Amino acid sequence: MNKLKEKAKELLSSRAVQVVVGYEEGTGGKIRPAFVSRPEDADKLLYNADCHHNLALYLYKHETKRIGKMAVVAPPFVLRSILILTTEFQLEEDSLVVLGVTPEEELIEFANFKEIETWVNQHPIGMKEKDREMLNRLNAMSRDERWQFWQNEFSKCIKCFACRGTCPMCSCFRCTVDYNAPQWISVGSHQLGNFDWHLMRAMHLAGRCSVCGQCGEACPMDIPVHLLSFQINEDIFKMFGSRAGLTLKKESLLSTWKSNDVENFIR
Amino acid sequence: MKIGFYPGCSVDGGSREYKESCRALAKAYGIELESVPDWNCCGASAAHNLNRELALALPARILSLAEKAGMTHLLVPCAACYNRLMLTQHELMKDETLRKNISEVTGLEFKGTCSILNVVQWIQKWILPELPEKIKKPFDYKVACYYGCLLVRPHKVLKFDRPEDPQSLDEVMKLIGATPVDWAFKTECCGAGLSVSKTDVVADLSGKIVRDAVYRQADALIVACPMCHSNLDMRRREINGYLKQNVSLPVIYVTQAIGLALGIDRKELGLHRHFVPVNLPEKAEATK
Amino acid sequence: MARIGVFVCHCGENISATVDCDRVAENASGLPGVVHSVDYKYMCSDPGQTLIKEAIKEHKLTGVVVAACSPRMHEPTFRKACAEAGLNPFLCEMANVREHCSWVHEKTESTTQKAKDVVRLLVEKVKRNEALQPIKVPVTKKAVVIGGGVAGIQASLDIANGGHQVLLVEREPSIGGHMSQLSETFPTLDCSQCILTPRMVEVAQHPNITLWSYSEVIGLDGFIGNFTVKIRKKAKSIDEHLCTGCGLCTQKCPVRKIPSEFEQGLGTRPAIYTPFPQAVPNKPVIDKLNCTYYLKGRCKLCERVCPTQAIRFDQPDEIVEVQAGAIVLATGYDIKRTDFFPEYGYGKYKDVIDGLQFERLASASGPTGGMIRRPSDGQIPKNIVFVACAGSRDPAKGIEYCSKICCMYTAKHAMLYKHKVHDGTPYVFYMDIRAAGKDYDEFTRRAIEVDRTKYIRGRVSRIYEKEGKLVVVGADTLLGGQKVEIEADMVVLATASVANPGSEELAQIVHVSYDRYKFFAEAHPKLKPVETNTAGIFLAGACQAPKDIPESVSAASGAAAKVLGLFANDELTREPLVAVVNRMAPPLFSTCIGCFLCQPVCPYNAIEREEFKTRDGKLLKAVARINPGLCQGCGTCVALCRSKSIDLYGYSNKQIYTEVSALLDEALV
Amino acid sequence: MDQFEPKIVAFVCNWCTYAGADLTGTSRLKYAHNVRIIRFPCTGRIDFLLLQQAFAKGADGIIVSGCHPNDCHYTSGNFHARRRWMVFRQMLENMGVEAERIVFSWVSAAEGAKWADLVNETVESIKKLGPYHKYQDMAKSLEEWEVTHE
Amino acid sequence: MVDQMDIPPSQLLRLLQTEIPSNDEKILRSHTIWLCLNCEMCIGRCPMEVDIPPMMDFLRSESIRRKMVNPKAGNIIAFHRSFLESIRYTGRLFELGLVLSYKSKTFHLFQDAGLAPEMIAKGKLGFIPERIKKVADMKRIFSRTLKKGGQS
Repeated sequence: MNKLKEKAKELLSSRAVQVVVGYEEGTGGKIRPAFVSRPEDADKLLYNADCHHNLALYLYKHETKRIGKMAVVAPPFVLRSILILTTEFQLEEDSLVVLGVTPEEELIEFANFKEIETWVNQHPIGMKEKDREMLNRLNAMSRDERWQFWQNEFSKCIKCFACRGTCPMCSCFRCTVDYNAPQWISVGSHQLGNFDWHLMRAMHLAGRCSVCGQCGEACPMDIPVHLLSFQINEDIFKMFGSRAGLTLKKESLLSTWKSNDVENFIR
Repeated sequence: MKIGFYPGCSVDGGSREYKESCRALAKAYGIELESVPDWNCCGASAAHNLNRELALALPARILSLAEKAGMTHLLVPCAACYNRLMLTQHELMKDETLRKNISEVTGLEFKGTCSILNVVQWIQKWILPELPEKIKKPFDYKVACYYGCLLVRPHKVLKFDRPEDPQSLDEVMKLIGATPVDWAFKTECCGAGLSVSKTDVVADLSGKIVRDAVYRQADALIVACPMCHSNLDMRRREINGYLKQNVSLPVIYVTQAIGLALGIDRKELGLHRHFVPVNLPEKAEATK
Repeated sequence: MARIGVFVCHCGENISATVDCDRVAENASGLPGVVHSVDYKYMCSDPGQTLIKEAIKEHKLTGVVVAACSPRMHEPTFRKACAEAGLNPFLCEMANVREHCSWVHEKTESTTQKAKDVVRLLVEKVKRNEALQPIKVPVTKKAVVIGGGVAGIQASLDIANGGHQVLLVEREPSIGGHMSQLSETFPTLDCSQCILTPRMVEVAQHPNITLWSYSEVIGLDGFIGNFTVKIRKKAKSIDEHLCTGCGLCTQKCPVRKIPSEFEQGLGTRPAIYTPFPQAVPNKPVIDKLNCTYYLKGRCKLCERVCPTQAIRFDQPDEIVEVQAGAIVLATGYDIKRTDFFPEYGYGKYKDVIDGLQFERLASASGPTGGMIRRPSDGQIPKNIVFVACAGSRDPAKGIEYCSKICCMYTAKHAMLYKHKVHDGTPYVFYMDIRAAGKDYDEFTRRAIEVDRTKYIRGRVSRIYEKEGKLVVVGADTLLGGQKVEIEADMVVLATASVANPGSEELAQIVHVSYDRYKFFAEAHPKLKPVETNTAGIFLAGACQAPKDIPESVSAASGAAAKVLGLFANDELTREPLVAVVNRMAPPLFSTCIGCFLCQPVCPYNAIEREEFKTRDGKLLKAVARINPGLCQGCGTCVALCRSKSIDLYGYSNKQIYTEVSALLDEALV
Repeated sequence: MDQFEPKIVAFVCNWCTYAGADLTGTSRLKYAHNVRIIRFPCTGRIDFLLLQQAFAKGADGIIVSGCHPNDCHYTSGNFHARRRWMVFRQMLENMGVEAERIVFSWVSAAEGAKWADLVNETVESIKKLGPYHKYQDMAKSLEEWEVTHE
Repeated sequence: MVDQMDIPPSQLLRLLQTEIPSNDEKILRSHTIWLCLNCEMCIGRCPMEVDIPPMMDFLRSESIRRKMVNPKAGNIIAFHRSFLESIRYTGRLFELGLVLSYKSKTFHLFQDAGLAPEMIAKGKLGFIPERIKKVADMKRIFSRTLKKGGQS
């Protein structure tokens, strides 16, 4: 990953960007997001399979924006997130340098977002083996078992909203759950409140999820919330043949329609 | 350079001059025409009249053999065979079960990977590019290009040229120095299938074609189909009978015309085999 | 604190027969916030309404629920009553206990219970209703009519005579459209120009009409009553104020061989020209693509001969913005022209022409002075074949629909021909004769019986040229498909009517929808034939679908009537049931984060981008804003918005959420 | 209660289904009384959270109905709704919710009879399924929580 | 061609549309279906792109199956059969053989008498039929297709 470090140095020393958002090794060898603004610090940047944080999260936050122009280390799921956020007017192309990193840990530079669009379309993201297994398990279950499964999982939820906090697509600063007139979703972390929350969140991400799985990673109670998004993502692909984060077209699955959408349940 | 070749019965037999001229042309370009191993008759106009499955199975075998021989392109000079092969490929590709049944009948797998070329497509793809510099003797004649039925129809399947007032042959002819006449019978039917069994009909249909070509002062009829050729050439006696006049208008294969322009020997092009002698006025020699 | 009044109607027996009305009223009186609750035989009757009005005053009601019939029936009635009593009409709701209850259930306890529930539901809702003021938008009482054919002319005149300003924009140098090209018109055979030109002159002279010829609409902003139309006035290269239209320049211009658009290529025109003698405005334009000066930098002959020095070679295109309250689209139609039918040799044989070309041949002002002469050699055709449905009703090669006007004009053509060439024989190949219209079938019969036109039912399979003749090969299906061969001197194809080239672009510019054939789409195929889905934009004539002259004119007058209706008010009042994006103090401005996913959702392009900037113009935030003039209140954006930043007046999140909760708060049944 | 009477909430659009239900009335067609109708301007306005809320509040079944495709008063609201329901319904399935308790339908202003049938069939099917205890039990957690958090 | 036909194609289709058995029979007994050359002109010109040629193919085999062949079509079928026989046994068309067998079928012994010699003179006719190697394939194909429906 020396290429990455050099590139970062170059960008910083040439003042092309003011900060490089990337990954570094934190305490106890845990990977954490890094914000490098001095060329000499660029050496701590790294990229490997353990880098799961979705750095797209920081690209539109005032805190980082304030520092100035950004470069971001972008594994495929970040690339997709960038496209989604762009279509939702949360990112401007010219305020961002994208340092793509492939699963093979190679650096790819993009002249513009169009190139990103092309690249992500040529490089599908495979699901982690354990996630794939979990989904298979869930699909194998009877519906009541599924209901039971999620009831158990949600019973652990403490409504800490880490899942929301770590997701770049949760770009609203006032979430529906913070809305009290009406109180769409009960604030308390009880069965109903938790269920409503996770269902609502999954719906709001439907057709917008870059399947990074970070929400699951972030959950302190180890609830596999990401599976809800992963599953619907697969279903959506089956139903509409589309996946999120593959286009720069300014439209999202649920903000558009086709007269020939095919369902089998409306009488 | 090697490409697949399916002569078909008449081109291999009664109309062998067509095959000869194709090969001559290929030779001049260093192209090797590799016949489909152990090819069979495509069923032509007979099979589909009596039995659909048979009409599909016969061509299917040919195509399967071509695929097996690893042919990516298959030149089919005979318009009738071309039409049958294209239709078969089309039918089988759009219907999974039918494909299975037919493979079961032929006992050969069918993938539909081989792209079928009619003679004009072949010429456009491989002959035209270097044509201008190769021309020794411009084919400076007025020609009536006769496409017949099976080269351009049904358009939905063949997707070649345009079904009405097609131009591809005319374009080729222009390139070798000929002047195509604008005439009315480019795509009218000559009566092909009934050549033997209803000769009177053939005389009528083909007669009209020849008559118009003569009226447009064409020096020659240009064809790309052995059926058309045999009707317009071998059946000239009946035609003359129908027209009540003796018409000496020669009927020349597109490949022969190009061959002449390239200065290939008449015999090699099989011109001596025609019923209606091919004696084009000498002016061509002059314009050398 | 809410003070709600509940009024339960018996509707004679209609409700009370199965619903225990007084118990419903009694039950309602126990609901929190309800201060007054009564039942009455006929609430919608005058005494019934008075009952409500008095209660409002007496009990200082802040909300009213009328439990009666469907709101689709009487909501306006009761809201009006409330307004008269000084209560904001939008604080009145109706509980549907008739159509949805008493009429569909037997007399049982649960039926009454249902009525109670529905009342409770609406009491809860009405508590959360807001006093809404109807939206008032000012109306700019000026119409822009796009297209100066007969439809555009009619619409302009009707609006202008209604006393309002009209700007008529025409792409060509003169108004008149296709109708000015026609020789005579069916079914009366009166000369087209004789009836049209007076109207054209009227347009030119009308004090309320401004005519911009040689101009095109290139942009449209705003909404009903308040449009801004951007128009390009193409440079005519003459000073219209100085030009007297003497025509000297057009006579002297050395470039003469340009095929005339007006003559359909059968005649020629110079580079500086007026399309035809009766053109309006009757002042020439210079065709820059063909003018020697613009091509080679030399000539300027016109400049030298012009007695008033009106020529302006350096004149630039002008782009002007115009305010308007309504738009009328009257861009008309065109006919299929390319050689889409190779077997007919159209575009290959000179003497195979289309209907419009024949009109020019038959027109007294045409290139042949009204003599029918074939283009190739000027001979008078003795045998002429007309082919109907040349491309129409032909999914394979042409278009699927019926072009509607061809049957009639083909019959007309045959007649005109016969009247001019007495010893000639007209043939017509047709699939069906569609002559539905006043005096239309009589007309086609006349073509057959009086003028002896040979009608052959069948299609032409091909046409080829032989010995100077056009051999037309076809079938006569009435003779069992017998083959027909006609050696014609000339063939006229009634080619399909299609949408005008550029109609798609225009539709996108002005945001109106169009059908799969690129014709503009009406708002409702039956009940809103001249409206579009964009309020304030109307359709006139053949830009909506193939139409003949009378239809175009009536459609134009229809559109004009709509415009006049709109202009009858100084302000537009619209139900305030529209969506809004919330606003709050800086630096937030709104909970909207400006993802604009709502934009593609809106069918009315009502969602705009509002930008908040610092004094020095730095963008602080961009959020969605809903244009109340355009919003129709469907609320799809509301349901879509993740941050719940959009709400809908009349169906607000609060109201509906409470309805759902209230319904199920108590046990049903 | 001896016989189970399901609670059914109907979310309908104002222009087609609400009018259709009016027609059922004017044609005096009878149907089960269990349904309570909530009027929306358009199916596009129906937020999926409202369906969650209905179940949470104890509904055993839900009817969602609007204009047939291409008949939407607002031209495309029902198309948006259709997509939303395609995804939402799948989501419910994935989370183990008994999605068939939500009946989606197109009922036009002319289909008074269809509305009656729709309600009757829905009531029947929900009666077969019985009360939605699973969801309702989950919902109880709210009251308990509210009590403990007074 | 139409002028040779006893029922023009358009009427033939109309008869089909009526779905009246007697009309169906009329079609199957017609000369038309045998005269159609599958020149595909019809579909080329038909505004509704009605694909007549395959229908004709079907009608022909149906007419044979139901034994309703128009007597005038004897020659035509005879020719087609000779043709198929020729390839059934050799895999390829043996023209001389074809002509001979056709004549034996139709007793048109002298038709085209002049043609053959000239063809031979011009080296257009071979005397020995060409055989493909795997004639077995032909047997297989013919037996498996002809056993179902349209007996040739």
